Amino acid sequence: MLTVLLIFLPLLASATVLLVKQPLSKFLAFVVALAELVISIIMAFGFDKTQTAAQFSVHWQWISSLGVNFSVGIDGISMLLVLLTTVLMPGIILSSLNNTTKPPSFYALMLLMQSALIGVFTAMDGFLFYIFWEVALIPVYFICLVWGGENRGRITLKFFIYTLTGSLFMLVALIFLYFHTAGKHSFDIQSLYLAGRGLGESQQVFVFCAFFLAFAIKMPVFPFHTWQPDTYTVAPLQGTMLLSAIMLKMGIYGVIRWLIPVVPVAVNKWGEVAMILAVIGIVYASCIAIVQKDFKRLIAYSSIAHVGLIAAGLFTLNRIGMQGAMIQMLSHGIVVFGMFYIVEIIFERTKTRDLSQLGGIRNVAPLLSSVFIVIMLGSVALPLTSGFIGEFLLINSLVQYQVWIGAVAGLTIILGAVYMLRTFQKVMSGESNPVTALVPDLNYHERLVLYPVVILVLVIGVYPGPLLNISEAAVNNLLSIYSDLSASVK
Amino acid sequence: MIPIENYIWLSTALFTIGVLGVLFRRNAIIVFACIELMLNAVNLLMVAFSSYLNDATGQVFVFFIMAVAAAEVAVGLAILVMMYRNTKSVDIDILNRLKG
Amino acid sequence: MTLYAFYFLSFVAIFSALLVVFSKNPVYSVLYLIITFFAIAGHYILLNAQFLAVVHVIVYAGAIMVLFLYVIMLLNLNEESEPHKNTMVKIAAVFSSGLLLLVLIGSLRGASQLVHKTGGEIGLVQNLGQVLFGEFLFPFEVASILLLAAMVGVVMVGKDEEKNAND
Amino acid sequence: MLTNRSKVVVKKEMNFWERIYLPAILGGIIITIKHLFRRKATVRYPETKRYISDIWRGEHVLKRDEHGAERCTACGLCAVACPAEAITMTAAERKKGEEGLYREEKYASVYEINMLRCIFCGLCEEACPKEAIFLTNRIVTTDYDRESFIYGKDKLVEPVDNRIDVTVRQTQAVQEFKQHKSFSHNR
Amino acid sequence: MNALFVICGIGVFSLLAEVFNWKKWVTLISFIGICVAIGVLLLDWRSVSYYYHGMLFFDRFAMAFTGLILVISVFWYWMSVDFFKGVAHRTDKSALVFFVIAGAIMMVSFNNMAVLFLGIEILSISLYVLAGSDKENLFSTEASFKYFLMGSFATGFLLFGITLVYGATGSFNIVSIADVISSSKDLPRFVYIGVLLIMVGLAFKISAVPFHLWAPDVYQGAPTPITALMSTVVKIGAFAAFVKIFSVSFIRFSFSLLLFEQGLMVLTLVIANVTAVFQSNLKRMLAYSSVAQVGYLLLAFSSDNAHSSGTIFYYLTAYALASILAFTVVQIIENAKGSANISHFQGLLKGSPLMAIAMTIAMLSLAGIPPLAGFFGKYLVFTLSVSKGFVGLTAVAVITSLIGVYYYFKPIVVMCQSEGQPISISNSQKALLIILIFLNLLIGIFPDLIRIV
Amino acid sequence: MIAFLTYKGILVLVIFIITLAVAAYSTYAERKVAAFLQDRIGPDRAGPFGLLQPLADGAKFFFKEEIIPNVSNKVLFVLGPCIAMLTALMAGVVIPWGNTVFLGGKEYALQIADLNIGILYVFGVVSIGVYGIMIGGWSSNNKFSLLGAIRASAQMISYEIAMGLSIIALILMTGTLSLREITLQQAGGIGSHWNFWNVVYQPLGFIIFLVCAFAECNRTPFDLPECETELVGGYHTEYSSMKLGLYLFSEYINMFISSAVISTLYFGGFNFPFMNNVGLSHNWITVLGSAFFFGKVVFFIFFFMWIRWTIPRFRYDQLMNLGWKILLPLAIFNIALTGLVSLLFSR
Repeated sequence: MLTVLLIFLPLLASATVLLVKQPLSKFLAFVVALAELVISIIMAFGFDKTQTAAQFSVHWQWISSLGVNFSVGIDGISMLLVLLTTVLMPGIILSSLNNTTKPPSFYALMLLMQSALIGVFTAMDGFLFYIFWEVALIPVYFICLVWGGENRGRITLKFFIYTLTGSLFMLVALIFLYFHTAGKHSFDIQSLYLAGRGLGESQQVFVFCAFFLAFAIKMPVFPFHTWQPDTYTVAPLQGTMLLSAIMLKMGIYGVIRWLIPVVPVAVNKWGEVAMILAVIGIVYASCIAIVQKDFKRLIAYSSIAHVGLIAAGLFTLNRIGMQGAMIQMLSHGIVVFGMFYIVEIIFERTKTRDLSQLGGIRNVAPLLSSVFIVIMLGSVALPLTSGFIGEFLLINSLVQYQVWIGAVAGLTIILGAVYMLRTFQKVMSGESNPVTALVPDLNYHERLVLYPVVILVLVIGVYPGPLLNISEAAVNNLLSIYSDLSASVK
Repeated sequence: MIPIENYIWLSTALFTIGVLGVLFRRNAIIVFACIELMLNAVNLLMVAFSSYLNDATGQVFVFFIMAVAAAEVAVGLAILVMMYRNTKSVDIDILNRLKG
Repeated sequence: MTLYAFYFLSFVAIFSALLVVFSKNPVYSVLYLIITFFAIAGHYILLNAQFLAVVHVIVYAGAIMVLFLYVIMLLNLNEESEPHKNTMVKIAAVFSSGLLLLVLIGSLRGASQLVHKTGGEIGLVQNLGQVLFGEFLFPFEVASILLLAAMVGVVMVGKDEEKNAND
Repeated sequence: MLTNRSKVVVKKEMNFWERIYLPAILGGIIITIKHLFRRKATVRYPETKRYISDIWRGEHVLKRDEHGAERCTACGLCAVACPAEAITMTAAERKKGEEGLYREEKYASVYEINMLRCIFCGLCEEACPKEAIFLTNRIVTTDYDRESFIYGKDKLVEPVDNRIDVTVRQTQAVQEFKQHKSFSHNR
Repeated sequence: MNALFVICGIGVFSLLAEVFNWKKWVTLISFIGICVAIGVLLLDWRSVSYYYHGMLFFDRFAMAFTGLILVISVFWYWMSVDFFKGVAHRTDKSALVFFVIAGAIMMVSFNNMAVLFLGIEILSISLYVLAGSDKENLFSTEASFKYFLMGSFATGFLLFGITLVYGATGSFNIVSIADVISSSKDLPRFVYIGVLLIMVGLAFKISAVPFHLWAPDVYQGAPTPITALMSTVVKIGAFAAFVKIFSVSFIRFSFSLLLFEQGLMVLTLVIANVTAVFQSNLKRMLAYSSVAQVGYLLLAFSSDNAHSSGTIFYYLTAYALASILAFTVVQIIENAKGSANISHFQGLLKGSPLMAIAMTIAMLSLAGIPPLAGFFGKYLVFTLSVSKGFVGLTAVAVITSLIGVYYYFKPIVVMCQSEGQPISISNSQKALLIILIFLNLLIGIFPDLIRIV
Repeated sequence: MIAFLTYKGILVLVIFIITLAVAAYSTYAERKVAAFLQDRIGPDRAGPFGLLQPLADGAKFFFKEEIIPNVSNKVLFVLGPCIAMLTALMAGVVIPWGNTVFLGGKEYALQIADLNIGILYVFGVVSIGVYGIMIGGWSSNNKFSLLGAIRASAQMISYEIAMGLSIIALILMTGTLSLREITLQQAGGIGSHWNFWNVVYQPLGFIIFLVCAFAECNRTPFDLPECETELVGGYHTEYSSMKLGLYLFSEYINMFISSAVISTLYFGGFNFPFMNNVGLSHNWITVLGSAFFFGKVVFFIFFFMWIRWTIPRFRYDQLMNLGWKILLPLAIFNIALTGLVSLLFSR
């Protein structure tokens, strides 16, 4: 029941928010986001870490004629992502409280987004998953479209059509699976798993391709990433945060939840290709990031690089990689959230994102720069920060899988360090110039947002155990199923 | 008795001539008259079939076609006159102001 | 005898139908169409459908074509005001309708297997009435709606707008 | 309103019978059918001629006296009396030796009546103090041009040898009337 | 069945209102009348039977579509209250609209070609006039005339087809036709061309490419409420007729006709969607969109002639609800700014958020974005065709629907840009918008509600 | 076969001649009646009582100069009066001029063709009649002619509807479209077997039919198409000599046929009172019947003329109002009434 509450509370709240005036609306939105956080924490404590099956599950009939049910539930993998969402949402909302006033519709969309995201992470029915997947797209599209920057109409439409194309392929794959379910056709996750595994190899490959396309566009993996930097740049802060911190994870989550268990044979066969794509993406994005002049764009490319690493780790299909991916998802979400916020703070104060114009902020805003350092180090994966755990596990798994791939993927740390430190140097250190001379330091709101981020980065980096425990059972279960099946095929 | 094929040929020919007229002429009234010719070709064939099948329903259907034709003519000519009032022309090629 | 009549009427029908299309003067076109209609009425009589023949004459020749002529005269259309299509369009029109004819002919061959059932009394008023007011009562009644709609429509299109309508 | 013959138009609502017009039409056709059986107003002219009353006011005549002299003295009263202004005349003085021709010293050298204007009312006859002009029962003959309808003295003055009898118009009552100066126009 | 009479009755009543000077009441009575018709329909719901010597057949299919037509009519009437206000001929227009509805009902419930034909004609003739009801406007006149010429041309083909089928089978009853076709071994060959001509005639009516040429012009030229009527009620009627005749009478030919149906479908999908991208007038764009939707319907129908009616019903419902919503907004904008050019939508979000939201919902639904009704329609269609093995065609449809997303999002993007003047809308329009938004969502989220065919 | 053709041929010839004669003398009668109704004498110079006047008129038409306007459409200009004349003559085919006669043991009907759709045939022919006027008026290339033609077509189409509807009420009663059967149903003769004339059952229908007949024949008060005061003669403004003669003739023939149809439909046709009681042989009754029939026809021709000199011409809008707003609803009402009554009485 709590899951249902988690999904529908923001939904109802979003309708309510529309009806009230501006000051109250943002307050209401924030309260709801906090309430969600509380609920999810309660759930995390009540979560049975040993169990592999979904917990807190609800199973209602919905569209009986199509075999679609409203069934949601939370297992270890979901739990982490739900936590990520609920943790970040208050932050995102809080970040908008700063000094820009957004109309109630903005908060309505935010809450809608949260609802959809949680829906995606908890859906235990193929169709429901798809619906939430698409629904999650709409609010963020409008957030970017309405409150975005220059050229937003064209760029956001590109983003929308890209993702929609991917998800349509996913839909086709889902329908394909649906028709292969036994007995009365159903979209139930278990029957879809069975259906997928019952497929022949070529059919599996088809399903794999369709799913992978959808997820790859969402993440985004190398050749499908072209929408991403533009969109990140043009989107408003909150849009960028949503996209990068949470929506990216939808793709990865999709791979874990839907791609690997459904078509293990195809994954076994073609996972390597995906992995190589991801690794290419890492190097490519990192290289581009190095030459970026635009601060926000740089972060965007860095995000591609990191996500590439996660994807590559996933397709190693061993326990370390999986767990690394899980923890890195959290870490990346938190870090990138903080990064973008800092970019926005600087942009707000200097009205520029051009790295060559910035510099010397450390002199005028020490707090800002120290927070930036911590978060940046998290991104660079310095030990004792959250990034380190994840990247270590991931590269480890890649090396186990194939040394050369691991080596190339390892470049991410080096290149990441290069561009991040360069950025720090350009933005923070050096002499203040006229643009940056009068930059004020963090204010109350910003500190309220950024301090928890810093704390989280450090806490996860130091003590990731509980989080890893949450997902361990589910990951093990997944891998055991996979290895059984791929072995049996071979 | 005349073979039914003859009637089929005849009405096909008339029908095609009607279609030809619709495509060929630019005068809206004549285009419209050619549509009437098409309907008449249909009527003729219908009556022929009805007669050959010895089934009165075909001829009854022709009544409905006639009623409809009459109604269509009334409405069509009224619209045509309305159009003529506005454009002072009955040239159907004038009807191309509506473009995207 | 009837066959000759058939050929004669068919010739008249097709010939004047062609003239409908190719006459320059709209009035001639309409008059040729009337001739076509009479030829078709003749066919009806050959087919033993006298009632329909007369109704055909009354409706088409007596009412519909009069309306056509009426409008042509009202708008004073003649040869001079006749718009001309360019040659390409004409060729295209002839070509496409020729194609249609070919398609129709090709697919209509082999109709001779249809067996002629004797009787021949169905064209009489009594029989038609039985069918019309028996089985086809509903369409008959519905046709009144159709005519009503047409009537209202024509009045609406034809009547001048009432200026300064109050409500 | 002077004559009391004009009718006031009443625009009242017509009742049902009036509105369907059929009774009115019926009345109309009854009226016309009645005429079918009336005596015809026309005659087959050359063969049969219409009876003309004695006191019919036809073409004018300028009378001569018993000696054959013209009675008219060109006083102009007739012209004044004429409502249609059809009469015009020019006066002249009688010369020596013309006593047989004209009864008094003054006479009309020109006397014209435009027959197209004349309305044959007879006022000239009444106005004439000399009993010179009279209307007769003769019909003004038709002609082809307007000029020929202006009758001069050549047509108006009665021929000496073919006197026109107007006695029927000179009844006792008329004579007496003419004697009464009080009724006269030129009081 | 009785609903049809009620509708005809209201039409006649509207005419009488002119005589007895009840003009004030026409709108109200019309509303009540349609509601009564819906009520009557619900009362008849369980009685599936033939009427009038098998002229009409009210089964689930017919009743469901009748109900749909009536419900959409209610919204249509609500939306176009202004259309009947102020100007002359209001009773005439109202009567003609009811005749259109009556025609549409006949087209969904016919069991005999005569009723089909008369239904089509009642509907068309009324529409010809209604399309030209804005007599001062040249476009309206032109639209009316174009529609008329094309419509009667199509009628010719339809009739020729009916005649040939009659010649081959000796009947107009669609069930008997099916019987004859399935029982007799040596049908004359011309029955095929007859069926094909019927298809051509009906394709004109449903405006499937390449027989769609009239649609954009007419949609653009006609007064917006009439355009809305054409793209909803009329389309429902026409497509239902198409489905009915080919799923009952010519079901045996479904295999032979498949190629034609699919040809129509592919052309419709590709050409309509691609052309729609280049439109700058929203009415015209919606016209192409409504043509494009026919493509999806055809995809569903051609996949399974016999059992696709449920899907088609759902799709049409979703489409009609979204269309009515879109046209409501377009109409308000057109009244306020003089035309439906897309640039007039600029800044609508800031100016009148409700309208912008409504338009967005409509566009999203038409584009097929979950969880709106349009998505489910497309979903059902794609599922159906995939389940019958037409994967390639489905892929075409998917790609074209992506193109669709592009042009459906154009107004959305425009609306969100720059500032705009507020446009005042009445409370009734607000209520209508809200109800329609709600319905679009409701049917999208709970599609089982209307899976009644 | 030969006998049949001869018989029909003779009949056709006789009826043709009679029609022409009646039409010719109608022109004479028209002038005479006009004169009488206006207390005049009328033509009386040609022959006794002017009886040879029609011949004189005819001769005049023949010898007048033939003028075809230079800018007119020559073929159609000639075609117009021909069509007018042709259609006028054609309508006489189905009218039962008399009952059957027995000659040499064979029965001959005094009717050219007894179509089972006689009334419709008449309608069909009448409805084509308008082409003569339209073509003539249009081809004259004259404004007045064109106006006359347009008026004629509008008028005839409008009144045809009311006319048809009034007939439908009659058909509802009689149950047949054959003019002969309708006549026989009205068989007169008090005493043995007799029926009222249809006019008794259909007074309203009769009035409507009568009014429409006036309009269809372009007779006053509905002579708008040739309305001299406005249109200088309307559609035949440009016509002269025999072509004008044909137009005028066709008008009188139409009047004759209308009268015949009215007599047939509403006044018992060739039936007359006491016909079954006078005790004459069948042939004699037939002859007498025909005489009576012509008497009725003559009466109606007279009636046409009578009305002409009674009622003034309508204005054009009045004409249309009468046709559409009064006669049409009345005719429909009449149908409903007839239907209702026959429904009640058939039970």
